Amino acid sequence: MIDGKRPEPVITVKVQEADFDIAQLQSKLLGGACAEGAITTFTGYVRRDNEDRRIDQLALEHYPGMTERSITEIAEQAAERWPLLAAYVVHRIGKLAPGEQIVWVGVASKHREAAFSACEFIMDYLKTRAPFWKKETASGTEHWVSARGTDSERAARWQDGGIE
Amino acid sequence: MIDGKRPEPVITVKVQEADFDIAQLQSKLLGGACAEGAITTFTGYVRRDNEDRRIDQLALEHYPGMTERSITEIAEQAAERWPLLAAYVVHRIGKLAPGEQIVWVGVASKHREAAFSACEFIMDYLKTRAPFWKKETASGTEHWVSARGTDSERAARWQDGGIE
Amino acid sequence: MLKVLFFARVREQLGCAALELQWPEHGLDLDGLQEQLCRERGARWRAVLAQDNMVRAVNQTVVSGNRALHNGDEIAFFPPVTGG
Amino acid sequence: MLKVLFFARVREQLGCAALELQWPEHGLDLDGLQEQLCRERGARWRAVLAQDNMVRAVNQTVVSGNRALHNGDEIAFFPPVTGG
Repeated sequence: MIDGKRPEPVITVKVQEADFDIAQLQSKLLGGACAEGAITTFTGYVRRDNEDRRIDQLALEHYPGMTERSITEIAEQAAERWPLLAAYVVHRIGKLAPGEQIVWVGVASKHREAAFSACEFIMDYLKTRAPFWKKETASGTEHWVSARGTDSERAARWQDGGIE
Repeated sequence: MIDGKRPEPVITVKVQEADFDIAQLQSKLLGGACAEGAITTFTGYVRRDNEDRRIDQLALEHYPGMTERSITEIAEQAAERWPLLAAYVVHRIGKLAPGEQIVWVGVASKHREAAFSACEFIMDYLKTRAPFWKKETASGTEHWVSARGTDSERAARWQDGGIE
Repeated sequence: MLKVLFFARVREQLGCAALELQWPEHGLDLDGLQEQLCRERGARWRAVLAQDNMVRAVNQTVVSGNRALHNGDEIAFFPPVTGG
Repeated sequence: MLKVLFFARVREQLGCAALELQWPEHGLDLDGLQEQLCRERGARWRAVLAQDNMVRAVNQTVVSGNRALHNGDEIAFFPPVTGG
Protein backbone atom coordinates (compact mmCIF):
# COMPACT_ATOMS: atom_id res chain seq x y z
CA MET A 1 0.00 0.00 0.00
CA ILE A 2 1.17 3.48 -0.78
CA ASP A 3 0.17 4.64 2.69
CA GLY A 4 1.95 1.68 4.29
CA LYS A 5 -1.19 0.46 6.08
CA ARG A 6 -2.45 -3.07 5.65
CA PRO A 7 -6.21 -2.88 5.08
CA GLU A 8 -8.54 -5.13 7.09
CA PRO A 9 -9.38 -8.03 4.75
CA VAL A 10 -13.03 -8.46 3.81
CA ILE A 11 -14.20 -11.94 4.80
CA THR A 12 -17.50 -13.33 3.49
CA VAL A 13 -18.92 -16.78 4.25
CA LYS A 14 -22.12 -18.22 2.78
CA VAL A 15 -23.72 -21.61 3.34
CA GLN A 16 -26.60 -22.15 0.96
CA GLU A 17 -28.62 -24.67 -1.05
CA ALA A 18 -28.58 -22.54 -4.19
CA ASP A 19 -25.97 -22.92 -6.91
CA PHE A 20 -23.48 -20.09 -7.39
CA ASP A 21 -22.01 -18.11 -10.28
CA ILE A 22 -18.22 -18.09 -10.11
CA ALA A 23 -17.78 -14.94 -12.24
CA GLN A 24 -20.17 -13.04 -9.98
CA LEU A 25 -18.37 -14.35 -6.89
CA GLN A 26 -14.97 -13.32 -8.20
CA SER A 27 -16.23 -9.80 -8.91
CA LYS A 28 -17.90 -9.67 -5.47
CA LEU A 29 -14.70 -10.83 -3.80
CA LEU A 30 -13.47 -7.27 -3.47
CA GLY A 31 -16.92 -5.79 -2.94
CA GLY A 32 -16.97 -3.78 -6.13
CA ALA A 33 -13.43 -2.44 -5.77
CA CYS A 34 -11.11 -3.33 -8.62
CA ALA A 35 -8.68 -6.10 -8.04
CA GLU A 36 -4.95 -5.76 -8.01
CA GLY A 37 -2.27 -8.36 -7.70
CA ALA A 38 -3.81 -11.81 -7.63
CA ILE A 39 -6.95 -13.81 -7.09
CA THR A 40 -6.74 -17.53 -6.51
CA THR A 41 -9.89 -19.61 -6.54
CA PHE A 42 -10.84 -23.18 -5.80
CA THR A 43 -14.03 -24.74 -7.12
CA GLY A 44 -15.01 -28.18 -5.85
CA TYR A 45 -17.39 -30.39 -7.85
CA VAL A 46 -19.38 -33.43 -6.79
CA ARG A 47 -17.51 -36.55 -7.86
CA ARG A 48 -19.05 -38.87 -10.45
CA ASP A 49 -17.56 -42.01 -9.00
CA ASN A 50 -15.92 -43.05 -5.77
CA GLU A 51 -13.66 -46.08 -6.04
CA ASP A 52 -15.88 -48.48 -8.02
CA ARG A 53 -19.26 -46.90 -7.41
CA ARG A 54 -21.03 -44.50 -9.76
CA ILE A 55 -22.55 -41.80 -7.60
CA ASP A 56 -26.23 -40.98 -8.16
CA GLN A 57 -26.58 -38.24 -5.57
CA LEU A 58 -24.77 -36.49 -2.77
CA ALA A 59 -26.56 -35.05 0.27
CA LEU A 60 -24.76 -32.51 2.42
CA GLU A 61 -25.65 -32.02 6.06
CA HIS A 62 -24.13 -29.30 8.20
CA TYR A 63 -24.26 -27.81 11.70
CA PRO A 64 -26.03 -24.46 11.21
CA GLY A 65 -24.27 -21.64 13.00
CA MET A 66 -21.11 -23.57 13.76
CA THR A 67 -20.42 -23.97 10.04
CA GLU A 68 -20.35 -20.24 9.30
CA ARG A 69 -18.41 -19.58 12.47
CA SER A 70 -15.72 -22.17 11.86
CA ILE A 71 -15.21 -21.12 8.23
CA THR A 72 -14.95 -17.48 9.29
CA GLU A 73 -12.33 -18.45 11.88
CA ILE A 74 -10.35 -20.37 9.24
CA ALA A 75 -10.42 -17.35 6.90
CA GLU A 76 -9.38 -15.04 9.75
CA GLN A 77 -6.45 -17.30 10.55
CA ALA A 78 -5.43 -17.22 6.89
CA ALA A 79 -5.59 -13.40 6.99
CA GLU A 80 -3.30 -13.36 10.02
CA ARG A 81 -0.72 -15.49 8.24
CA TRP A 82 -0.76 -13.84 4.82
CA PRO A 83 -1.46 -10.29 3.62
CA LEU A 84 -4.94 -10.70 2.13
CA LEU A 85 -7.31 -8.17 0.62
CA ALA A 86 -10.34 -10.45 0.79
CA ALA A 87 -11.53 -14.03 1.21
CA TYR A 88 -14.89 -15.39 0.12
CA VAL A 89 -16.22 -18.89 0.81
CA VAL A 90 -19.47 -20.39 -0.49
CA HIS A 91 -20.44 -23.92 0.48
CA ARG A 92 -23.59 -25.66 -0.68
CA ILE A 93 -25.74 -27.98 1.41
CA GLY A 94 -28.66 -30.24 0.56
CA LYS A 95 -28.98 -32.63 -2.38
CA LEU A 96 -26.50 -32.34 -5.22
CA ALA A 97 -25.98 -34.27 -8.46
CA PRO A 98 -22.57 -35.49 -9.71
CA GLY A 99 -20.71 -32.70 -11.51
CA GLU A 100 -22.49 -29.91 -9.61
CA GLN A 101 -20.48 -27.17 -7.93
CA ILE A 102 -20.26 -27.73 -4.19
CA VAL A 103 -17.72 -25.26 -2.81
CA TRP A 104 -15.94 -22.11 -3.98
CA VAL A 105 -13.10 -20.37 -2.19
CA GLY A 106 -11.68 -17.11 -3.54
CA VAL A 107 -8.75 -15.22 -2.09
CA ALA A 108 -7.44 -11.82 -3.21
CA SER A 109 -4.01 -10.51 -2.34
CA LYS A 110 -1.43 -8.20 -3.82
CA HIS A 111 0.95 -11.18 -3.77
CA ARG A 112 0.42 -14.40 -5.67
CA GLU A 113 2.22 -16.58 -3.13
CA ALA A 114 -0.12 -15.30 -0.39
CA ALA A 115 -3.18 -15.87 -2.58
CA PHE A 116 -2.17 -19.47 -3.35
CA SER A 117 -1.17 -20.39 0.19
CA ALA A 118 -4.23 -18.84 1.83
CA CYS A 119 -6.65 -20.49 -0.62
CA GLU A 120 -5.10 -23.91 -0.05
CA PHE A 121 -4.98 -23.36 3.71
CA ILE A 122 -8.68 -22.48 3.79
CA MET A 123 -9.60 -25.57 1.74
CA ASP A 124 -7.44 -27.88 3.89
CA TYR A 125 -9.04 -26.64 7.10
CA LEU A 126 -12.52 -26.56 5.59
CA LYS A 127 -12.10 -30.30 4.99
CA THR A 128 -11.08 -31.04 8.57
CA ARG A 129 -12.77 -28.38 10.73
CA ALA A 130 -15.97 -27.17 9.09
CA PRO A 131 -18.91 -29.35 10.17
CA PHE A 132 -20.17 -30.71 6.86
CA TRP A 133 -20.97 -34.36 6.25
CA LYS A 134 -21.51 -36.04 2.92
CA LYS A 135 -23.85 -38.91 2.24
CA GLU A 136 -23.56 -40.61 -1.12
CA THR A 137 -26.21 -42.56 -2.93
CA ALA A 138 -24.62 -45.05 -5.32
CA SER A 139 -26.42 -47.94 -7.05
CA GLY A 140 -29.46 -47.23 -4.89
CA THR A 141 -27.52 -47.56 -1.64
CA GLU A 142 -26.80 -44.69 0.73
CA HIS A 143 -23.66 -44.39 2.77
CA TRP A 144 -21.86 -41.71 4.73
CA VAL A 145 -18.53 -40.65 3.28
CA SER A 146 -15.63 -41.32 5.66
CA ALA A 147 -13.16 -38.61 6.56
CA ARG A 148 -9.91 -39.09 4.69
CA GLY A 149 -6.73 -39.38 6.72
CA THR A 150 -4.93 -37.38 4.03
CA ASP A 151 -7.20 -34.42 4.75
CA SER A 152 -6.02 -34.28 8.35
CA GLU A 153 -2.42 -34.67 7.23
CA ARG A 154 -2.78 -31.82 4.77
CA ALA A 155 -4.26 -29.55 7.42
CA ALA A 156 -1.50 -30.51 9.87
CA ARG A 157 1.14 -29.33 7.38
CA TRP A 158 0.22 -25.75 8.21
CA GLN A 159 0.96 -26.07 11.91
CA ASP A 160 4.09 -24.70 13.54
CA GLY A 161 7.14 -26.29 12.03
CA GLY A 162 5.24 -27.15 8.85
CA ILE A 163 5.44 -25.40 5.51
CA GLU A 164 4.79 -21.69 5.26
CA MET B 1 -11.07 -43.43 -13.17
CA ILE B 2 -13.41 -46.37 -13.22
CA ASP B 3 -11.51 -47.92 -16.15
CA GLY B 4 -8.18 -47.27 -14.41
CA LYS B 5 -6.78 -45.26 -17.34
CA ARG B 6 -5.44 -41.77 -16.85
CA PRO B 7 -6.85 -39.61 -19.65
CA GLU B 8 -4.54 -37.35 -21.65
CA PRO B 9 -4.94 -33.87 -20.14
CA VAL B 10 -6.27 -31.16 -22.44
CA ILE B 11 -3.78 -28.27 -22.59
CA THR B 12 -4.78 -24.93 -24.08
CA VAL B 13 -2.55 -21.84 -24.32
CA LYS B 14 -3.64 -18.44 -25.65
CA VAL B 15 -1.64 -15.22 -25.96
CA GLN B 16 -3.88 -12.34 -26.93
CA GLU B 17 -4.52 -8.61 -26.67
CA ALA B 18 -8.22 -9.07 -25.91
CA ASP B 19 -9.60 -9.26 -22.38
CA PHE B 20 -11.02 -12.59 -21.20
CA ASP B 21 -14.11 -13.83 -19.36
CA ILE B 22 -13.14 -16.02 -16.42
CA ALA B 23 -16.50 -17.84 -16.19
CA GLN B 24 -16.30 -18.74 -19.88
CA LEU B 25 -12.69 -19.89 -19.45
CA GLN B 26 -13.56 -22.08 -16.48
CA SER B 27 -16.38 -23.72 -18.43
CA LYS B 28 -14.08 -24.15 -21.45
CA LEU B 29 -11.37 -25.68 -19.28
CA LEU B 30 -12.79 -29.15 -19.77
CA GLY B 31 -13.95 -28.51 -23.33
CA GLY B 32 -17.64 -28.82 -22.56
CA ALA B 33 -17.30 -31.93 -20.41
CA CYS B 34 -18.59 -31.55 -16.87
CA ALA B 35 -16.06 -31.04 -14.17
CA GLU B 36 -15.42 -33.37 -11.32
CA GLY B 37 -13.12 -33.03 -8.40
CA ALA B 38 -11.49 -29.65 -8.38
CA ILE B 39 -10.62 -26.60 -10.43
CA THR B 40 -8.01 -24.17 -9.18
CA THR B 41 -7.58 -20.85 -10.92
CA PHE B 42 -5.22 -17.93 -10.72
CA THR B 43 -6.11 -14.50 -12.08
CA GLY B 44 -3.40 -11.84 -12.19
CA TYR B 45 -4.29 -8.15 -12.34
CA VAL B 46 -2.18 -5.16 -13.32
CA ARG B 47 -0.87 -3.46 -10.17
CA ARG B 48 -1.99 0.05 -9.33
CA ASP B 49 1.24 1.02 -7.68
CA ASN B 50 4.77 -0.32 -7.51
CA GLU B 51 6.75 0.76 -4.48
CA ASP B 52 5.99 4.51 -4.41
CA ARG B 53 4.89 5.01 -7.98
CA ARG B 54 1.27 5.06 -9.18
CA ILE B 55 1.15 3.13 -12.41
CA ASP B 56 -0.56 4.78 -15.37
CA GLN B 57 -0.12 2.00 -17.90
CA LEU B 58 1.55 -1.33 -18.43
CA ALA B 59 2.78 -2.50 -21.83
CA LEU B 60 3.50 -6.18 -22.36
CA GLU B 61 5.93 -7.37 -24.98
CA HIS B 62 6.47 -11.05 -25.81
CA TYR B 63 8.39 -13.36 -28.12
CA PRO B 64 5.73 -14.67 -30.52
CA GLY B 65 5.97 -18.40 -31.01
CA MET B 66 8.35 -19.02 -28.13
CA THR B 67 5.76 -17.76 -25.66
CA GLU B 68 3.09 -20.30 -26.62
CA ARG B 69 5.70 -23.03 -26.84
CA SER B 70 7.24 -22.39 -23.44
CA ILE B 71 3.86 -22.14 -21.68
CA THR B 72 2.74 -25.38 -23.33
CA GLU B 73 5.93 -27.09 -22.11
CA ILE B 74 5.33 -25.79 -18.57
CA ALA B 75 1.77 -27.14 -18.61
CA GLU B 76 2.96 -30.49 -19.99
CA GLN B 77 5.52 -30.75 -17.20
CA ALA B 78 2.78 -30.03 -14.66
CA ALA B 79 0.69 -32.80 -16.25
CA GLU B 80 3.60 -35.23 -15.88
CA ARG B 81 3.95 -34.44 -12.17
CA TRP B 82 0.28 -34.41 -11.18
CA PRO B 83 -2.83 -36.23 -12.46
CA LEU B 84 -4.55 -33.43 -14.37
CA LEU B 85 -7.70 -33.42 -16.46
CA ALA B 86 -6.96 -30.08 -18.13
CA ALA B 87 -4.90 -26.91 -17.96
CA TYR B 88 -5.75 -23.62 -19.64
CA VAL B 89 -3.54 -20.53 -19.75
CA VAL B 90 -4.44 -17.12 -21.17
CA HIS B 91 -1.92 -14.29 -21.12
CA ARG B 92 -2.57 -10.82 -22.45
CA ILE B 93 -0.08 -8.65 -24.33
CA GLY B 94 -0.15 -5.01 -25.42
CA LYS B 95 -1.23 -1.99 -23.39
CA LEU B 96 -3.10 -2.57 -20.16
CA ALA B 97 -4.49 -0.25 -17.50
CA PRO B 98 -4.07 -0.77 -13.74
CA GLY B 99 -6.66 -3.22 -12.41
CA GLU B 100 -7.10 -5.01 -15.74
CA GLN B 101 -6.83 -8.78 -15.94
CA ILE B 102 -3.48 -9.86 -17.35
CA VAL B 103 -3.20 -13.62 -16.88
CA TRP B 104 -5.48 -16.53 -16.08
CA VAL B 105 -4.40 -20.08 -15.29
CA GLY B 106 -7.00 -22.79 -14.70
CA VAL B 107 -6.23 -26.38 -13.74
CA ALA B 108 -8.74 -29.22 -13.40
CA SER B 109 -8.03 -32.44 -11.55
CA LYS B 110 -9.91 -35.07 -9.63
CA HIS B 111 -7.70 -34.19 -6.66
CA ARG B 112 -7.51 -30.80 -5.02
CA GLU B 113 -3.87 -31.11 -4.00
CA ALA B 114 -2.92 -31.77 -7.64
CA ALA B 115 -5.04 -28.82 -8.82
CA PHE B 116 -3.42 -26.44 -6.34
CA SER B 117 0.16 -27.60 -6.89
CA ALA B 118 -0.09 -27.64 -10.68
CA CYS B 119 -1.65 -24.18 -10.85
CA GLU B 120 1.06 -22.69 -8.62
CA PHE B 121 3.79 -24.57 -10.53
CA ILE B 122 2.53 -23.18 -13.84
CA MET B 123 2.41 -19.62 -12.47
CA ASP B 124 5.90 -19.89 -10.92
CA TYR B 125 7.42 -21.08 -14.19
CA LEU B 126 5.39 -18.63 -16.27
CA LYS B 127 7.09 -15.87 -14.28
CA THR B 128 10.59 -17.20 -14.92
CA ARG B 129 10.47 -19.00 -18.26
CA ALA B 130 7.77 -17.53 -20.49
CA PRO B 131 9.20 -14.65 -22.56
CA PHE B 132 7.04 -11.72 -21.46
CA TRP B 133 8.42 -8.34 -20.48
CA LYS B 134 6.58 -5.58 -18.70
CA LYS B 135 7.13 -1.88 -19.20
CA GLU B 136 5.46 0.44 -16.73
CA THR B 137 4.51 4.06 -17.27
CA ALA B 138 4.33 5.88 -13.93
CA SER B 139 4.16 9.68 -13.52
CA GLY B 140 4.83 10.07 -17.21
CA THR B 141 8.05 8.05 -17.10
CA GLU B 142 8.49 4.64 -18.70
CA HIS B 143 10.64 1.90 -17.28
CA TRP B 144 11.12 -1.80 -17.76
CA VAL B 145 10.09 -3.95 -14.80
CA SER B 146 13.01 -5.94 -13.39
CA ALA B 147 12.75 -9.66 -12.83
CA ARG B 148 12.27 -10.44 -9.14
CA GLY B 149 14.75 -12.74 -7.49
CA THR B 150 11.88 -14.27 -5.51
CA ASP B 151 10.27 -15.46 -8.75
CA SER B 152 13.35 -17.54 -9.59
CA GLU B 153 13.47 -18.85 -6.04
CA ARG B 154 9.83 -19.87 -6.18
CA ALA B 155 10.35 -21.69 -9.47
CA ALA B 156 13.46 -23.41 -8.08
CA ARG B 157 11.40 -24.87 -5.21
CA TRP B 158 9.86 -27.34 -7.65
CA GLN B 159 13.17 -28.85 -8.72
CA ASP B 160 14.41 -32.22 -7.53
CA GLY B 161 14.74 -32.22 -3.77
CA GLY B 162 12.27 -29.35 -3.46
CA ILE B 163 8.68 -29.52 -2.34
CA GLU B 164 6.25 -31.81 -4.12
CA MET C 1 -31.04 -26.04 30.37
CA LEU C 2 -28.66 -27.84 28.01
CA LYS C 3 -29.17 -28.28 24.30
CA VAL C 4 -27.66 -31.46 22.86
CA LEU C 5 -27.33 -31.95 19.09
CA PHE C 6 -26.43 -35.00 16.99
CA PHE C 7 -25.36 -34.88 13.36
CA ALA C 8 -24.95 -37.14 10.36
CA ARG C 9 -24.32 -40.83 11.04
CA VAL C 10 -24.53 -40.27 14.82
CA ARG C 11 -27.97 -38.67 14.43
CA GLU C 12 -29.14 -41.62 12.33
CA GLN C 13 -27.70 -44.25 14.66
CA LEU C 14 -29.41 -42.68 17.66
CA GLY C 15 -32.59 -41.76 15.79
CA CYS C 16 -32.29 -38.37 17.49
CA ALA C 17 -31.30 -34.92 16.17
CA ALA C 18 -31.70 -32.78 19.29
CA LEU C 19 -32.45 -33.02 23.01
CA GLU C 20 -33.11 -30.46 25.70
CA LEU C 21 -32.04 -31.40 29.21
CA GLN C 22 -32.67 -29.72 32.54
CA TRP C 23 -29.56 -28.21 34.02
CA PRO C 24 -28.82 -30.31 37.14
CA GLU C 25 -28.32 -28.42 40.38
CA HIS C 26 -25.14 -30.34 41.15
CA GLY C 27 -23.56 -29.22 37.85
CA LEU C 28 -22.21 -31.38 35.04
CA ASP C 29 -19.18 -31.80 32.85
CA LEU C 30 -18.99 -33.17 29.28
CA ASP C 31 -18.05 -36.72 30.29
CA GLY C 32 -20.79 -36.59 32.94
CA LEU C 33 -23.35 -35.53 30.34
CA GLN C 34 -22.33 -38.38 28.04
CA GLU C 35 -22.53 -40.89 30.91
CA GLN C 36 -25.95 -39.56 31.88
CA LEU C 37 -27.26 -39.96 28.32
CA CYS C 38 -25.93 -43.54 28.15
CA ARG C 39 -27.40 -44.45 31.55
CA GLU C 40 -30.83 -43.02 30.75
CA ARG C 41 -31.07 -44.24 27.16
CA GLY C 42 -29.37 -47.62 27.22
CA ALA C 43 -26.81 -49.79 25.50
CA ARG C 44 -27.39 -48.51 21.96
CA TRP C 45 -26.52 -44.96 23.02
CA ARG C 46 -23.52 -46.17 24.98
CA ALA C 47 -22.17 -48.02 21.95
CA VAL C 48 -22.80 -45.17 19.52
CA LEU C 49 -21.32 -42.41 21.68
CA ALA C 50 -18.24 -44.52 22.52
CA GLN C 51 -17.30 -44.90 18.84
CA ASP C 52 -13.77 -44.07 17.78
CA ASN C 53 -13.37 -40.62 16.27
CA MET C 54 -16.52 -39.24 17.91
CA VAL C 55 -16.20 -35.45 17.85
CA ARG C 56 -17.68 -33.38 20.67
CA ALA C 57 -18.33 -29.64 20.50
CA VAL C 58 -19.34 -27.20 23.23
CA ASN C 59 -20.94 -23.96 22.08
CA GLN C 60 -19.93 -24.69 18.49
CA THR C 61 -16.26 -25.21 19.27
CA VAL C 62 -14.73 -28.67 19.01
CA VAL C 63 -13.19 -29.77 22.30
CA SER C 64 -10.79 -32.59 23.02
CA GLY C 65 -11.01 -34.30 26.39
CA ASN C 66 -13.40 -33.43 29.17
CA ARG C 67 -14.73 -29.92 29.74
CA ALA C 68 -16.82 -28.16 32.39
CA LEU C 69 -20.34 -27.29 31.22
CA HIS C 70 -22.56 -24.37 32.17
CA ASN C 71 -26.29 -23.81 32.15
CA GLY C 72 -27.35 -22.78 28.64
CA ASP C 73 -24.51 -24.56 26.83
CA GLU C 74 -25.01 -26.18 23.42
CA ILE C 75 -23.30 -29.56 23.11
CA ALA C 76 -22.93 -31.52 19.87
CA PHE C 77 -21.82 -35.05 18.99
CA PHE C 78 -20.82 -35.84 15.45
CA PRO C 79 -18.51 -37.97 13.28
CA PRO C 80 -15.36 -36.59 11.63
CA VAL C 81 -16.31 -33.97 9.05
CA THR C 82 -16.11 -34.58 5.30
CA GLY C 83 -16.93 -31.18 3.82
CA GLY C 84 -15.96 -29.53 0.55
CA MET D 1 20.86 -17.67 -43.04
CA LEU D 2 20.53 -16.81 -39.35
CA LYS D 3 17.68 -14.83 -37.85
CA VAL D 4 18.64 -12.81 -34.76
CA LEU D 5 15.96 -11.24 -32.56
CA PHE D 6 16.19 -8.73 -29.71
CA PHE D 7 13.44 -8.08 -27.18
CA ALA D 8 12.39 -5.52 -24.58
CA ARG D 9 15.16 -3.40 -23.04
CA VAL D 10 17.80 -5.07 -25.21
CA ARG D 11 15.84 -4.18 -28.36
CA GLU D 12 15.56 -0.58 -27.20
CA GLN D 13 19.22 -0.29 -26.19
CA LEU D 14 20.36 -1.59 -29.57
CA GLY D 15 17.66 0.18 -31.55
CA CYS D 16 17.19 -3.11 -33.37
CA ALA D 17 14.44 -5.74 -33.25
CA ALA D 18 15.64 -8.28 -35.82
CA LEU D 19 18.58 -9.02 -38.09
CA GLU D 20 19.19 -11.52 -40.85
CA LEU D 21 22.76 -12.71 -41.33
CA GLN D 22 24.35 -14.83 -44.02
CA TRP D 23 25.36 -18.26 -42.80
CA PRO D 24 29.20 -18.26 -42.90
CA GLU D 25 30.85 -21.12 -44.75
CA HIS D 26 33.22 -21.77 -41.84
CA GLY D 27 30.29 -22.26 -39.45
CA LEU D 28 29.54 -20.38 -36.23
CA ASP D 29 28.67 -20.98 -32.61
CA LEU D 30 26.62 -18.76 -30.28
CA ASP D 31 29.60 -17.02 -28.68
CA GLY D 32 31.06 -16.54 -32.16
CA LEU D 33 27.84 -14.94 -33.38
CA GLN D 34 27.81 -12.55 -30.42
CA GLU D 35 31.47 -11.63 -31.01
CA GLN D 36 30.78 -11.06 -34.71
CA LEU D 37 27.85 -8.71 -33.90
CA CYS D 38 30.02 -6.74 -31.44
CA ARG D 39 32.90 -6.49 -33.89
CA GLU D 40 30.74 -5.34 -36.77
CA ARG D 41 28.49 -2.98 -34.80
CA GLY D 42 30.80 -1.44 -32.24
CA ALA D 43 31.18 -0.62 -28.54
CA ARG D 44 27.52 0.02 -27.81
CA TRP D 45 26.56 -3.46 -28.95
CA ARG D 46 29.46 -4.98 -27.04
CA ALA D 47 28.37 -3.24 -23.83
CA VAL D 48 24.68 -4.13 -24.22
CA LEU D 49 25.19 -7.80 -25.10
CA ALA D 50 27.71 -8.25 -22.27
CA GLN D 51 25.17 -7.17 -19.62
CA ASP D 52 24.64 -9.39 -16.60
CA ASN D 53 21.60 -11.63 -16.86
CA MET D 54 21.44 -11.47 -20.64
CA VAL D 55 19.36 -14.44 -21.78
CA ARG D 56 20.13 -16.18 -25.06
CA ALA D 57 17.76 -18.54 -26.87
CA VAL D 58 18.36 -20.77 -29.88
CA ASN D 59 15.30 -21.85 -31.82
CA GLN D 60 13.05 -20.58 -29.04
CA THR D 61 14.76 -22.54 -26.29
CA VAL D 62 16.81 -20.74 -23.65
CA VAL D 63 20.39 -21.99 -23.58
CA SER D 64 23.07 -21.49 -20.98
CA GLY D 65 26.66 -21.34 -22.13
CA ASN D 66 27.86 -21.66 -25.67
CA ARG D 67 26.09 -23.74 -28.30
CA ALA D 68 26.76 -24.82 -31.88
CA LEU D 69 24.58 -23.08 -34.46
CA HIS D 70 23.23 -24.34 -37.75
CA ASN D 71 22.12 -22.65 -40.93
CA GLY D 72 18.49 -21.52 -40.48
CA ASP D 73 18.64 -21.15 -36.70
CA GLU D 74 16.70 -18.42 -34.90
CA ILE D 75 18.71 -16.76 -32.12
CA ALA D 76 17.29 -14.32 -29.57
CA PHE D 77 18.83 -12.01 -26.97
CA PHE D 78 16.63 -10.67 -24.18
CA PRO D 79 16.60 -9.59 -20.52
CA PRO D 80 15.19 -11.80 -17.73
CA VAL D 81 11.46 -12.28 -18.23
CA THR D 82 8.84 -10.58 -16.03
CA GLY D 83 5.59 -12.11 -17.25
CA GLY D 84 2.30 -12.66 -15.50
